[in-house]
Order: sequence, then C-alpha cells, then structure tokens
Amino acid sequence: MPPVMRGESPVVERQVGIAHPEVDLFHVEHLLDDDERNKLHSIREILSREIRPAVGEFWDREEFPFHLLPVLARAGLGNLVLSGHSRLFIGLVYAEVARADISLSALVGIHNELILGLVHELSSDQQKDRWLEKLKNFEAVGCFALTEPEHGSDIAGGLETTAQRDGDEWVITGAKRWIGAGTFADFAIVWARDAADGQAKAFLVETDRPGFTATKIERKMGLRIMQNADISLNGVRIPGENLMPGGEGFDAANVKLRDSRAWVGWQGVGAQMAAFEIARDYALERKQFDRPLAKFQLVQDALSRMMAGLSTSMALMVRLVQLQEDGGFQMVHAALAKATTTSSAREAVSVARGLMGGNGVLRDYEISKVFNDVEILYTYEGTYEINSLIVGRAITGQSAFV
Amino acid sequence: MPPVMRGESPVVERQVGIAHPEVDLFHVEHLLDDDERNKLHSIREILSREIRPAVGEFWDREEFPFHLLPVLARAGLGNLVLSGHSRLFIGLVYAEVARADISLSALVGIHNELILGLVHELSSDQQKDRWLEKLKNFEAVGCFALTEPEHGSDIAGGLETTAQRDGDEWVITGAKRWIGAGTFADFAIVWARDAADGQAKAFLVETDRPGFTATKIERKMGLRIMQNADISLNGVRIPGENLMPGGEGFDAANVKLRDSRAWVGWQGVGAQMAAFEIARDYALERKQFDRPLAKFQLVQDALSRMMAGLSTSMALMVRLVQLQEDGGFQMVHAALAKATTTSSAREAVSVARGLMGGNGVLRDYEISKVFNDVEILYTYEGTYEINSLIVGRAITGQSAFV
Amino acid sequence: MGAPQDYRLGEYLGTDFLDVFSDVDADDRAHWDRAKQYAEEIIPVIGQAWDKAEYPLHLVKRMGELRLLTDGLDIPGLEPMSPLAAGLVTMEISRADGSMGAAAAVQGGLVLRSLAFFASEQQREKWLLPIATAEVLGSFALTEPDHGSDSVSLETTAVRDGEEWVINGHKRWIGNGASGGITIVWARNPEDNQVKGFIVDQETPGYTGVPIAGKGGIRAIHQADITLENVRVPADAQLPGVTSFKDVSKVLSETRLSVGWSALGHGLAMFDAALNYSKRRTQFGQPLATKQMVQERLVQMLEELTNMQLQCARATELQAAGTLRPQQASLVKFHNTRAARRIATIARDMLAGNGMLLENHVIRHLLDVEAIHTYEGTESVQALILGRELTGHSAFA
Amino acid sequence: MGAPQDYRLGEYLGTDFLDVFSDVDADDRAHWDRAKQYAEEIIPVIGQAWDKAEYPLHLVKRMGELRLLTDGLDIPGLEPMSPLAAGLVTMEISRADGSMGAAAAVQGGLVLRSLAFFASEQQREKWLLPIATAEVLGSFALTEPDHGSDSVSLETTAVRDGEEWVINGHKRWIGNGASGGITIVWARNPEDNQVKGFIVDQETPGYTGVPIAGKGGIRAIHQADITLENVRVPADAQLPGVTSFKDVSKVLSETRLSVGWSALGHGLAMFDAALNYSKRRTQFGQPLATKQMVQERLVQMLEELTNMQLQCARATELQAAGTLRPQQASLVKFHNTRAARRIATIARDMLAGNGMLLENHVIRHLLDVEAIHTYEGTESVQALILGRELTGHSAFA
Repeated sequence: MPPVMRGESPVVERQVGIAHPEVDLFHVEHLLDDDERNKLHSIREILSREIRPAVGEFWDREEFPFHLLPVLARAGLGNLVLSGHSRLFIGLVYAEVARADISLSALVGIHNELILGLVHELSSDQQKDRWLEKLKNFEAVGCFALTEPEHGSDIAGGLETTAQRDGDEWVITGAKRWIGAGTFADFAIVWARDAADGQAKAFLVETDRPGFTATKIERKMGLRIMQNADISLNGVRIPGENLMPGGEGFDAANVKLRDSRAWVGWQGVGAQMAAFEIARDYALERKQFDRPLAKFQLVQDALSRMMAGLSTSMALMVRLVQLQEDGGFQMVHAALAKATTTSSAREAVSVARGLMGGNGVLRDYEISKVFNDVEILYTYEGTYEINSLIVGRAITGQSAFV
Repeated sequence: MPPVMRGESPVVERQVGIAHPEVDLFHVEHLLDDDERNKLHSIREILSREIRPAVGEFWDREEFPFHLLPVLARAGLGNLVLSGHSRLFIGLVYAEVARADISLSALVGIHNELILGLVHELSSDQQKDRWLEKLKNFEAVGCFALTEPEHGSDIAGGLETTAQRDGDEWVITGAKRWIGAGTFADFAIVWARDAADGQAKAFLVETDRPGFTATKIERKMGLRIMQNADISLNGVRIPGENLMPGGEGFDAANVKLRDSRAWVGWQGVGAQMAAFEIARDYALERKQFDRPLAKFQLVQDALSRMMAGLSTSMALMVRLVQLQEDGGFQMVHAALAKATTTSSAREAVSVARGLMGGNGVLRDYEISKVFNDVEILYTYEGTYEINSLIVGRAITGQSAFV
Repeated sequence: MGAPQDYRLGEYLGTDFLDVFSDVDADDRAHWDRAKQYAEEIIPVIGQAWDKAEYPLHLVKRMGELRLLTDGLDIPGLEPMSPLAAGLVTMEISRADGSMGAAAAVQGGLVLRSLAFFASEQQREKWLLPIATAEVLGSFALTEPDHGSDSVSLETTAVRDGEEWVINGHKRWIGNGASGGITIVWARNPEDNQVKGFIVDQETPGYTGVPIAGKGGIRAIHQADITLENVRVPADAQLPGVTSFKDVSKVLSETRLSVGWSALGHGLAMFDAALNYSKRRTQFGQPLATKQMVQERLVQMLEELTNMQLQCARATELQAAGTLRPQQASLVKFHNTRAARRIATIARDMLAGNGMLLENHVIRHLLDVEAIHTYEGTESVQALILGRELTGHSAFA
Repeated sequence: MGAPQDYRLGEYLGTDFLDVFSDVDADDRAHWDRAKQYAEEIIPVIGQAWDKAEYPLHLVKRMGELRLLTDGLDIPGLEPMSPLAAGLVTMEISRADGSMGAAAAVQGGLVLRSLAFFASEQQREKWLLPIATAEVLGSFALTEPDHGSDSVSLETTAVRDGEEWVINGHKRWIGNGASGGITIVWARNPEDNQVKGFIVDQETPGYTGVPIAGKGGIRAIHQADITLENVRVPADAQLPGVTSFKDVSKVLSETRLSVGWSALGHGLAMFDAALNYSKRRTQFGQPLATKQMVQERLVQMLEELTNMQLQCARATELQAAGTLRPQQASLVKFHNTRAARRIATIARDMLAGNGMLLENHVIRHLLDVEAIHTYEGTESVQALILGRELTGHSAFA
C-alpha cells in the first residue's frame, strides 16, 4: 500500500455514495466571504501539494526543512495577523497548516501570535525597521524565550533569568528551555527579571551576541521538525533600546499567551482533520474478511466519534473567534478551548491508530507522526490541568493552583 | 440545607470574584437581536419562577401538572415554530425549558416540532381550523404515534399497524408504544401501513374514538412527568379526510424526525445548563475540611469539564441552526448533534451527582431528577448507536445497520 | 399485538469468565447457595417495594432465617462463615437488590460487628443472636448532618448523669434507624472528649427517627434522620470495649471491603441482564447480540466485571490471611463502585427505553449503585485517601 | 542554572498495591530476580538503541545467558520455570523495554515453543539449547502482507520436490527475520492444502529479509519483510509434529497470555516513572505529588495497574492448573493492552514536555504499547472474538 502522505482524500473522491467527503461536515468555511474562502482553498492546495508530502523525512531525522520557508511565505503564512484578515480566516488557516504538519504550524503560530505581534506592538522603531518586513517573508525568524528549566506553567512566579542595567546596556544572565526555533532564530524575545525593580521585562536579544548559546533538545518524540532549544544566557550584553518598552510586567505577555492559546485550539482542530481523513481513507481502502473496514459497525462508530470531536471543536473555535472580534474574548475562553480541542485531538489519534492496527505505528502511514505531535499539543501552552484550573477559577471565583 | 429547586443561581450572584456567573460562558445569546434576547430572558424568568419550583412533586408521583399548561402557553411555548422566530431563539428556548424540566421540554418539543408542524403542513383545512389555534395555546395537545412494541429504531422497516380503507372510512388496527402525552392527548398522529398499497401513511385519530385505548406506562424512572402510553388501536374507524394527505410514505416523517432530533440536541444543552448550575451552587455552598468544595482542585476539574461539554454543545447547536436556516441542514447533522450533546449531558449529570455525595440521590437536590431524565434523552430519538451509524453512513458511504 | 415482551432479565447467568470463583470449597458454597436462593426469592418482588419506597421488613427477617447476616463473624450458636463466603453472600444479596444489601450491611456488617467487638458478656448474650437472625433490627448511628466524610468531628454528646447517660444530637442517613429495634449511637463525651458507643432502644423517650423521603436510590430501605433529645440510657447500655473514635474506624474499616462485594453484585446483575436482553431483543430481524457495537459493549462490561471479581477475590484472600490493610480495602471499594457505574451506563443504554422501566431491573441497580458510590465520601475524597497513601502527601486542604 | 534535572524515572518501585505477588515462592523468585537484574542493566542504555532503530543483539544474547528465554518450557539441561515465573520474567523484560520484550517473545515464546512442540528428536537436539540460550537467533514467519488478523489464509506455499521442499511467498513483521539465524517458516502445501512448518537457515539462497524502516514503536528490534523465492530446504527441515494450521494456533494461543504480562510490565514502568516524577518535580514550590489532580491521576493509574496484575495472576493460576481456555487468555491480553494504553496517556501527560523525551522512558513505553496493542488484530477484531464467545453469534462479517 502506498504511503498516505497528502492533504487530500483521493480515495474518498473515488467513492460513490459518500454524502460528506469533506472533513468540514458543518460547512464552517461558508462563514467566510468568497475572497477569504478562495484564499483558504489556495493555501490548502499549497500545503497539501508542497508541504505535507515533504515533511515526513525531516520529522524522522529531527531536522528542519529550511527550503520550505519560502513556500510558507508564498502562501502568506509569514504575515497573517497584520494582514487585515478575519480571525476566522486566520484560524482556519492555522488548522490547515496543522493538518499538513503540526511542527510547522507551531512555527507559523508562534511567529504570528507571539513574535510578529510583539515586535509590531512593543519594539522600537529601529527594531521594527530592522525586522518587520523580513519576518513577514520568513527571511527572519524570532523565538519566544519565556519558559525556564525548573518552571513550567508557574513561570510568572518563578522567573530566574535576570537583567542588570549597566550604563547604556543590559546584561542578561539565565537559562531558558524548550524554546521553539531557538536553534536557528535570528533573535529571541527574552523575558527576564530586572534586578533593580524585580519586574519581569522583555528584551530583544540577537542570537549572535557573545554569551548566547542555544543547544538543540534531542530525542524528542513529537514535533520533531520544530527545533526546541536549551538557551543559555551568560552575561549577554544588549543595548538599552533592546528593552521592549511596552513589555514591562507580564500584562503584555498574558495578552499574547491568551491569543496563542487560542491558536493552539485551532491546531487541535487541524490535528483532528488529519486524523479523521487518514483513518477514513484507510478504512475505505483496507479490506478485512473481504469487505472494506468502513463497513464494520465498530469502525463507523470510531469514525463517527472522531467526526463529533472535530465538529464540536470547530464550532467552539468559531464562537471563540467571534468573541475575539467582538472584544469579549478572555483567558478563560482560550483555556477552555485549548484544553478541549487538544484533548479531543488526543482521543482522535488514539482511535485512528488503533483502527489501523500494526500499520498505525509505521511512519509511512502518517498517523504515527500525527499521534506523536498531538501529545505535545496537549501539553504545551498549559497542560490540561492548568487550563482546567484557569477555567475553574473563572467559574467559581476560587483559585486552586497551589 | 434548603432544596435547590430553581432556575437561577442566587448563590453565585452573592459571591464576589466569579468572573463568569452565567452558564453561557461563550455568550451565545448575544447572537440574538435585542428583541429576541429580551424575550428569552422573560421566558427564562417564567420558567425559573413558575415551572421549575413546581414540578418536583409531580415528577415524584409520575403525574402531569395540567395546571402548568397555561403557564407554558403564556410564555409562548405553544407556538414557537410558526411564530417567525429565528431558529437560534427557538433552540435557546428549548434549552431553557429543558433546564427547568426535561419532561415538559419533551412536551414542548414534540408539540412544536412534530404536532404543530405536521398539522400545519399536512392536514386538511377542516382539521386545521379545528385544532391549530387550540394547539398554539395548549388548549389542545396531540401525540405522535410512530413507535411500536417490537420495533424501536428500525420502525421504518417494521410498521405493523395497518389501515384498511372501507368506503369513506379508514379502519386502523395495531399497537403503539412509548407515545408521549398519549394518555391525555386530544388526538394522535398515527403511522400505519395502508393494506392496499403497503405504504406508510399518517392519520389523525381523535383519542375518543371507539377502539382507541391508551394505557400509561408505569414505573418509568426518567421523564416521570411525561406520560408515555401503550396505545391499542382496535379497529378504530376514522373518516377519510383524517388521512393526512401530504403524509404518505416516510419522507414527511423523516423531515420531522430530523428536526425533532435537532430539538433533542437543544435538550442536551439545557440539561447541561441545569447540571452545571446545580453542581456549582452546591460546590460553593457546601464546606468540607473547612473550605468550600469549590476550592478543591478536583471539584474545579469536574466543573471545568462540565463547562467544556456545555460550551461545545452550545457552539455546535449554534452552527446547526445556522445550517437549518441556510438550507444545508441534513439528518447527519441532527444525528451527530443529538448523540453528542446528550452524551455530554450524561457525563455532566454523572459528574455532578458524584460531586454531591449522598445528597446527590435525594430528590430535594434536583440533580437526581435531572440525572434520571437525561438517561432518556440519551436514548430516545435514536440511541447513541443508531445516530452513530447514521453519521457513519454519511461519512463512509457504507451502511452498517444490519 | 399484545403485552410488551418480558425479556426475563433477572435470569441468573452467574458470569465468571475468568473462573475466579470456580474453586470455592463446599462450606463456602453452602452459604453462597443459600444467598442465591434468597436472591431468586426476592428478585420478582423487590421492584414494587423500591418503587413505593416501602421497606419490606419480612425480607430482612428472611435474610436472618437464611443465616445470611453474620458477615463472617463468629457468632456462638451459628455456623461459621469464612470471609470469602461472607463476600459471596454480600454479592448475591446486592445482585438481587441494593436496599436489602444495605440492610444486611447495617444489620450484620455494622451492628453485629460492633456488638461482637465491643459488647460486654451480658450484652452479647442478650443481643448477638437476635441481631444475627434479624429477630431484632439494629441500626448504626454515626453520620451527622454536617459531617459527611470527616465523621471524626462528632457533635452528638453523651453526658454522664448518675447511673445514666444523657444523649443529645442529630444523626442522618441511618439505615434501620426508624424500624423499632435498637440503635448503636456514637457520641462524644465532653468530659474526656472521647467517642463512646451506646445501645439505645428506639422506643426510648427523646429518640425520634424519621425516614428520609425522596431518595433516588436504595429506596426499599428506610434511612432515618434521627433526633436525640435528652435520651437517657442506663450505664450498662454503654459498649465497654469502645475507648475512642479509633474503635469506630475499626468497624468501618472491616466493612469497607463488603462495599466492593456489593458493587460486584450490582455489576453482575446488570451484566447478566444486558446479556439476556441482547440475546432476546431483536432489531432489524436479528438479535441485538449479532451487532458489532453490542458485542463490543458487552466485552467492555465483561472487562469491568472481571476486574471487580478479581479485586474482591484477592482482597478477601488477604483478609483471610489477616494481612489486609485498610487502604487496600479502600482501593477495592473505590474501584468497584466506579466500575459498577461504568457497567450501569452501558447496560442501561443497551436496553434503550426498556432500560428505564423498573420491571427490567437495570435502572434500579444503576440508581442503587449511585447510592453506594459515595459511601465514605465522594469520589474525590476517596481518591485523595488513596493518593495520600501513594505519595505520602496529604492534599485534602 | 545548569543541565536539566535528571528525575531518575527508571528507578524501580515495584508497585504492587494489592500484594498480588507478595507470596511468590523462592524458585519463582529466583527467576524473577534474574529478570530484574537484566532490567537494571538495560534501562540506562536501551533508549539510545530505540532512538536509532538499532537492534542490540548483545542484549538479546544477554537474556539467553541469564536464562530468561525459556518461557516456562521444559528444556533439557536448563532449570525448570513455572508459568508464574515465566510471566514475571516477561513482565520485567517489558518493564525495561518493549523491543527486548518482543525479542524474548519471538525467541522463547514462539520459536522455542514451536521446536519443543513439533520438532523431531534430532531437531530438538540440534536447536533447543542454542535457541534457549540465544546462541542462535530464531524467528517465526507466519504473518503475510495481506493477512493480518485472518492469518489462517496463508498464501506462502511449500511444494515437495524429491528430497527437498521448495518454498515461495512473502512474510511481514517478522522479528529476528533478518538477523542471521534460523526462521520457522509456515507454508501451505498445495497438494494436501495443509499448513506445514520448516526450519529455514536465513543464509539459504532465495531467502531475503529486510528490516522494516520507520517504525514508531519497538524500534530496538528489527522486524523483517521476508521474501522466499524458490527457497530449497531438505526434507528433514520440516517439523514432523505439525499437521495443520491448528498446530500453529496452539502456539499462538499458548503465548497470548504473555502479551498480557508484557502490557503489565509497560504499565508498571510508566506508573513508577510517573510516581517518581510526581515526587521529584516541583511546581509552585511544591512537589507535584501534593496536588489533588495529580494524586487523582496516580490513583486512576493504580487501579488500572492493579487490575492488570490480578488478571495476569489469575489466568496464570489457571494455566498452571491446565484449565486456561484460549478466550480467557484473550480477555487478559485485550484488557491489559487497553489498560496499558490508558496508563500511558495519563503518565505521559503528567510529565508534560519532559514526557516527550526518550531519556525519561515513558514515551518509549507508550509507543511500544501501541505496537503490542494490536498484536493478533485490531481492538475491534479482538472485541468481536470475545463477543462471539459471550453471545454465541459471530459478527465479523
């Protein structure tokens, strides 16, 4: 059987009698205007033809496919958030990128939701001139350096990296962990505690400065294309203007973390799209006891559950982007959506893999890759537990983190 | 502790620091226009003050509270589908009725989605004149007699009730089971197979005709307010005009069953609203180890899961009503939504009850009633399995019912 | 056309897929068989009592007649019963009905045990046999309205006044607490601040027991709200063996495992009912049992049921060997009531609308399981008890 | 600042909450201890091999040296091993690593068993000891590319040609199939249409084995795609004891239970890792183990783990008594791989990002469990096998 490494469902298209070959059962994309819907289709086309078939071997080797950055740029993925598009369009694009590859969708998401936005909103004019256009075309890449080795979700209370003012310069010392794209980024947005006032602040640190070292985290079993780094900052000196002026305290970060959590919600949708179509294609192609697997009640039940998870996840995200545009969007919505769509994705890949038997563990069948990647979706930007407690606090008025 | 038998959350309102005291976390009702939103609020008010506190004892005794029918009529619930309201409004009203009482919401749903619609669309002018206005005010009630004792979801293939033309009359013989409101309805819409052509047809049968007997099904542990009947039709004679002319074959029934399945989806939402608010109130009131239950991580986790199920169910139903209005609505959407929101409701009541300990089995605490009622939601209008296979067929093109 | 089909869902199948109880010895089997006989007797009639929330005292007495109430205790004059036999008896009673299971747990598990452990010679002579044979109904009054899981903080008081004790307080959820027999009342003596136990005749002035109404589970046993208002009992009504709350804990701890056995009984009843139904109910012209999704659900239930059987069997082996730790019993109890809940949701659904009717048994068991699921605290509290044992950290507050 | 913390998640805790294996006798314990020793040896190094998809043959041979491969078979010259000891050994090997577990299952479970059951005296003399001690690696070539669960329809053929057999066909997923040793090839003879077994030297012309690349689980064992193109073997390479496919089924059936033991080993590894992590990882200034949600998840895993232990123990008792039915073994296998999967999802998540790193072990076990979860068919097929047993109706097609 040929590898199933693509973004379409030729199997499904060949079949007669399937009332709903598409994965968008509730026709969410019809909520877009024609222009955006056409654009979404053309992005899907690029992703399914040029990205999805190309990434498997890089994933396998834990390498980053640098030659695909211009393709992403051509699809317009370097500049989604400053482009004036609707939030629904941007969300559906995030889902499509995740459907093609979850590592690259992490890159695209961090790039848009954290880097591009922060540089645009918080950095000096000089820095904007230097980076903004390059970022939009993926000629430059930034990374977001917040998490530290001994602090996961409790980072706000535990920032150990320090920034010391020394004349016109800042001297930054500390360690960061799990920093996506940290191995090849041109600059890092580093969060550090100002030794003078104890406040957390953001600094734009070029990665070629002396004392800045990034080491790739190896033998990571999910998002293997995304290069996560351990970053060591050993008395790194940066000019005073590299302090991102709007970035004092965690307020700015929290806004961004809220938005990026919503983006992970869309990744959860995209992962389910991938899992569903892989499983359905397999069920239609594979025969057992002389009939297609798809004719088994138990297989239909599995596919139907996957479709239910996917449809509810999409519907929830639709409502979320409406709140984003209406101004009613809060952290509790992002937390609930992130936890929900990623746990639904986790169930979907587990079901899909089980349905595919032994083939489900072969990289050739792609579900193996999606399965591993989803584990990270479920965990990053706050584990299920943390997000659950964020929601719990909002609906009970009681904090139960500690 | 006082019984918690109401439709509001005074406990929540008294608390400070709860960012989201309402159950509609994603502000779905803001999608209504002002007029409909105000109307929704006033219906909620009536339900929470006049219906919800009054139904418990009737549920307990398996009796129907006839004195509440005028209240339902005053709230406009006798005529939702012919009133020109948006589908979203009607859906949210269904949810509110279910939040107050699931049995009455079954009555309201069947009344609107099956009876009112079918009489309006399919019956003769004479029948319309006789019944329509009375129905709109709940001065008359109809029942929908399709299911038979030995045929649950496979009814289309197994109709055993027969209709024999005899001169100007029809003679109907057979048995029906589980017919909601069958014990007190003024007429029944009876589905029978025409002995001449073998086609399934609908007949309007007045319940006072000789040979028509309805026996209440006793010792039913859910929806105890709704009176389900075993109906026996023993050579019941009706005039020829009582054949509902548009009602030949199952096409008409299928359209209605699709719509009514969507209504059950809204009931699933309403049940979750009730379960969530009951559990949250309890968690805020009840102390253990000298602090409110709501401060327990595990309780927050439980409430947070309930809120996730509720929010996704609502979001899905919002998308569904959009499809209903755009014309893209199909049985697969209704089946997926019904199965999803009711299974989510089932989880919610199970969690809520567990959280309430021994009190959760006392009728005084209301969750006991909701718990039992939800069991029936999960089962009627197609069990989870049947709906799953309807979805499975649509997304695989393979039928696996038999 | 005709009456709805009777699917005979109470028919005994005795599913034991992994032969967990295949080698039960003859002595144990004799007890077990009497319990099965009892189950056959009450299954056809108990639904009616449950429906009306009536407490059929003759069915409790019948357990006494059949010697089903000794719960593994050595009672002079009655045949001995091993822990395994006691477990199997508990399982069978609950397989028939959870209310009778609760009655047995109170009468044999708690009251008889309290007497066997703490009573004076004179008290033993007077009460052991009548309680063991259910000639007198007994109740165990520990739980109070404001103290669910943290029952250590008893508010009921017992004050010494000359040759009498004067008892004041409230109790809740007390099975048999309003049935005309005796009540073991647990109260705190304000002088030494220790908990003591008393045998109180329910006819004593100041003792009022009112059955709790509106229960959604185990409806066929009365559980009472009890008010004790200056209830005076003679000094020799005190149980001499009790010195502190630890003694109460010992009784609770010894009976915890039987909740696991009860859950197993419910699980067995519901599984057998679902299997019977799947074979007898037809849809699309074939038995439900021919459907893939139905088979898969039966297998899921079978897994749960088998685990419950194994947990009971192993813990009871440890109990017989005298090495069972309380936390091990807690695990069995926690696991089995959760597993029974999962079986319940599958079985009830498999019966569709028929599953909501009391005549088909499953809904009664489902609701009874809800009642025992939170014995000794909500699921969360139980998880934290086990979690403390596992991690060494207390996370209650 | 410094290197990321080492949480020492491979540290052995040997969780056995219900004392399921507390009374293992000395003989069995000796085998068990050797297996534990092996586990300690390989845990620090196996992740590297898994990562690179390299097959560390010396670690397979080491199992032979430690006499861990006889899987309860009586092999002349080696100490006997009870079914319980064999199970415990399987558990420990998989607790260390699933690839080595798979290697042991092939070498001891399938190949040695095939020889012990069906080989001639001469064949036994030649092969039993070398296989049991892993001096020679063996493989078991049954599965074919187009036949997963319905392996009864073998397409590989063996045709008699004078004093030789000529074998043609394809095999897939064959552990040790490209490791330079021998392969037991199962093929159909077109003349009598019966399945026969052959001992084939992997050096024989026409035999080609290519390790399957790109596996996402049990990466530290090579499983081969095998092509047999006019492979000629002498008449005495045929296993004389095999007369039909039923004999193959007997081997599979005898080894089914050991998949349950393997799943238990994985579950134990992941549970212990999660418990270690919860105590050593701090968040908000306290160990994770102090958090309610963490404790609740540990208890959920404990329930699953305990059930797995009980299922293995009871089925192995039945096996030792000679009364184990194949469907009972199927239940244990079905239950335990599913339970291991549930433990895996909880444990992996509890470690958050650290859970994705091979150095922390859990992700390797999670992925290995995925591989064994569908041994002998997808979950659906396995459920239908059990469903048929329960209901008497076949629902496969």
